[in-house]
This record gives sequence, C-alpha cells and structure tokens, in this order.
Amino acid sequence: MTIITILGFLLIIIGLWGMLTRKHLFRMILGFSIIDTGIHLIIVSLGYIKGRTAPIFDSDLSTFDAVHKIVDPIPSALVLTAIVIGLAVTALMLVYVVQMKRQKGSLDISDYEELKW
Amino acid sequence: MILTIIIVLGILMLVAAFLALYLKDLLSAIIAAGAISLMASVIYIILAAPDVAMTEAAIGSGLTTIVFLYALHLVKKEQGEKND
Amino acid sequence: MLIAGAIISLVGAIFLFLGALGVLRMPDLYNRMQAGTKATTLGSILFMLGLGLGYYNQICICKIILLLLFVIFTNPISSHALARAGHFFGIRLIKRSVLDALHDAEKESEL
Amino acid sequence: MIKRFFSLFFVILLIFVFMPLVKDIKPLSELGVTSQKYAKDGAKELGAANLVTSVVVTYRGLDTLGEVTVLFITTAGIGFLLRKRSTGKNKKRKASEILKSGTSFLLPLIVLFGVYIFTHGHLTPGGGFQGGVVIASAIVLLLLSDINLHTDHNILNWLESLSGGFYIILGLLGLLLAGGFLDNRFLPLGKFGEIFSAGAIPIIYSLIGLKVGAELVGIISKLGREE
Repeated sequence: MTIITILGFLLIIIGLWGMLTRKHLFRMILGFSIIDTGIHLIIVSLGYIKGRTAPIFDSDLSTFDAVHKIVDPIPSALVLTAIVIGLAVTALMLVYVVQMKRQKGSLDISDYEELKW
Repeated sequence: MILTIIIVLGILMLVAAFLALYLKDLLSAIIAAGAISLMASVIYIILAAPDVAMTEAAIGSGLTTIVFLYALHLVKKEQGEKND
Repeated sequence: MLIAGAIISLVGAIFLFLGALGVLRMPDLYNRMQAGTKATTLGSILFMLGLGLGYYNQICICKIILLLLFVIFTNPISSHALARAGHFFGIRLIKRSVLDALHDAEKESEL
Repeated sequence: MIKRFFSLFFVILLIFVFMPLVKDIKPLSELGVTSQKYAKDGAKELGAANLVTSVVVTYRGLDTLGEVTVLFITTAGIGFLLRKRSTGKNKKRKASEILKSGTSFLLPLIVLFGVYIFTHGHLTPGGGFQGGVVIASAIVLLLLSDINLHTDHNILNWLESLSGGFYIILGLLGLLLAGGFLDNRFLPLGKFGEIFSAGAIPIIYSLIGLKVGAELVGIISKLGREE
C-alpha cells in the first residue's frame, strides 16, 4: 500500500531530523528508534498485495491456489529478525550513553568535543 | 473504512514522533516513542503480517520502553537530586 | 444470538468510552487511574463476552474465557503497582479528597 | 545556527533523493519468482503450515544464524560495559504483597504462554523470537516484584551456549543427513498441521527461542541490577 510507504518515509525523515538537531543523547537514540520503525514499515508494505491473506495454511487456504491468495512472506521474515536486532542495538547504545555520562558527567552532545572539527 | 483507519493511525504516529522529539519531559517522550511502535503493530495486522505484528507489539512497545526506562534510571541516579 | 452479542459489546464499548472520558476529565492521578482501570476492565470483559456470544462456538468460548481470566488478573495488579509507585514518588492527592489509607498505615507503622 | 541550516539542507537533500523512489513504487500485483516457488512448494517440501516460519528457519536459515550472532555480540558488549562496580548497596522499597502474590500466580502462566508460542511456531503466527520476548517480559515482572533477586548468570550463560551449540549441531546434521546446512528433513515430516510435524523446525525454533530469551533476560537483568 503506497500510503504506508509514504508514512514510513515521513517517519524516517522525522527521525533523521531529530538525530541531527537535538542535543540530548537520549533524544538522538529516540530518533534512531523512530527511523527503525519507519524502515520496518516500508519493507513490510512493499510485500503487501491488495486483498490477499497472511501466508499461513489452514482449512481456508489450501496449498494449490496459494500463489494467488497470499502476500509475500519474505519481507515479513526479514523484518522479524530486524526488529530483534533493533532492540539489541538500542540497548547497546543506551549502555554507551550511561558509560559516557559516568565518564564525563554530561548528557549534552556539544560537551563531547574530542572529535569536533 | 480501512483507509480511514490507516490515515488516522498515520497522523497519530507522526504526531507521536514529533512529541517524542520535542516534549520537555524525557519520560513522556519515551512513552510517546513506545506508542509509535504500538500503532505500527496495528498497521502490520492490516498489512496481513501477524508474525511481525506480534514481534513489534512485544519488543517495540514493551521491551524497548523498559530498556529506555532502566537507562534513564541509571543516568538519573548518577545525577543525584538535580532534575532533568 | 448475534443481536444479544452485539448489544453486550455495545454496552462494553460505552464503558470503554466512559473510561477514556474519565482519564481526560478527572482531577488528579489516582482518580484518573481509577477511571482508567475500573471502567476499562468492565468494558473489555463485556466486549469480549459479546464477541464470544455473537460468534458462538466452543473453541472460541474457551479462548475468550482464558483471555478474560488474564485481563481480570493483570489489570488490577498493574494499576495497583502504578498507583503505589506514584504514592511513594510523592504525587499528592487533590485537596478535596478525604482518605489516604496508605499514608495512615505508614504513619502507624512508624509509631 | 549554521549547523541547523546544514541539517535542514541534508534532510531536504535526502527527500529529493528518495522522492523518485517513492513515486515509482507500484503496488505488487503478483508474487516475485522466489516467493512463487516458496508458496508453491514450501508446504509440501518442509511440511510447515506457517510459510514465514519456513522462510526464517530453513530457506533463509543462514540469516537467522547471523542474527543470533549479532544478538550474542551485543549482549557480550553490554556485559563488558556494565562490569561490576563496587558501590554500596542502597536501600530499595519492598514490593507490595499484592504484587508478590500476583506474580507468583502469573509468572508460570506467562512462561507457559511463551513456550506455547515457540513450540507452535510452525502452525500459528509466532515463533522463537516472539516466545523468547514473552519469556523475557516474565522475567521483567519477576525483577519488579522481588527486588533482591539475583538472576544466576551462570545458568543463563550455560542455557545460551548450549542452545546455540545445539542449533549449530542440528544445522550440521542437516548437512550430513539431508540436503544442506539447516535442512529440516532429516527427521520425518509427519502429518501436515500437527505439532510433531515439519521435521526439525519445531526443535530449531525452540532452540532459537531459548537463546533469544536467555540473551534478552541477560540484557535486562544486567541493566536492572546495576547500582
């Protein structure tokens, strides 16, 4: 569905804007998780076909005419693993933020100026 | 009908994304970011992907929020009584 | 059967709406939490019962009873934990309220 | 201020780059070639009713292996960053009686629900990842209710390594006895639609569920235990 694709792109742009302009470290990670959600929405919406059902065989869906009745299973499978990885990476980033706070005592990105140019 | 649901959910998601970036209170911002995932899981049901919907509802709005809250707790404990 | 189920679900939906209205309109945290818990518990119970009556078959009824048990057990526990955390966090009651049993009990145990 | 203009410029550039992509996306009307093959032969070949499960576990099993590896590495990184620091124990509020008794009633039910989700992954929506997450949320409830609990990290480590190792061993058995790495057909396929069917898929998905659950519990208990 195209409208959901557009929604996913809007979420990506909002998240990127947040990551670029906000100064607080937690806000940047929140922007990252918004980008994550947007990407997942786009990938799942690319596999949708109008008027079809989920790829699970039961009494209503036989294996013979499945080709004309189910949506694409591959994007679902890819997103399934991507969500779990997203959680793990978010947790790792948060732990880094906690360590940075312990080292320097600040949560503002403009206080970290070792690599500033 | 389904198009209306999708449009309403989409507008709510965009509003929640802006709230997550611009609310003053960090706790409310984290809750808003969890709400985005919750609405996304409803959209996955509409897109006929129940597996993804289950995962997103459990991870995106459950565990991610909990991990954020634990990290916020740790950071605030470092800070002492000063508030932010 | 379908009509009876529809009526029961409608009543449940009205309760859910009242719960949402209560969350918006009530004055302080504890009142809001009470509206958001009591009304939505009853509302979701009625809604699911109506659904089960409307599409009556045995597997459906069994699943709905399990769901109801889960809602009945989890909803009060979670709101209890939230209200208790709010109390110890230091959120005040509204001025007009007359009774704070947890505060009184704490004072008694200190004495 | 310069920086803000720079970010605005960057975001607008991104919009212009992606605009043609969004405009040219047409909704699918037919499945792609690979998906058509999966839809036609997947149920007959592997015997799993849930096509997403057979894609995740068998057809793209190497992806899942890599994903589990990434999860393991992030868990190890978190454990490394949050090494034990010797600070004094601070006092915590005790959990209330209602929460404790409610937890003792609800915890087995939630764990049972998680196990149900990952053993029925080949029949109904759900599977290892979802079941592992449900088990991890049960452990969160335990952490919230009984604050002085110490999750035994040795048990967690053993559980994680054993399930990971058995996952690889099952993959190698598929390589030896059947068509290729992580092929599930070295066990009999059984009757379509029953719980003991689909060859090794339920076993592999249960192992993935145990591994994911152990890793997520490790992350959360490390974050929650830190003082």
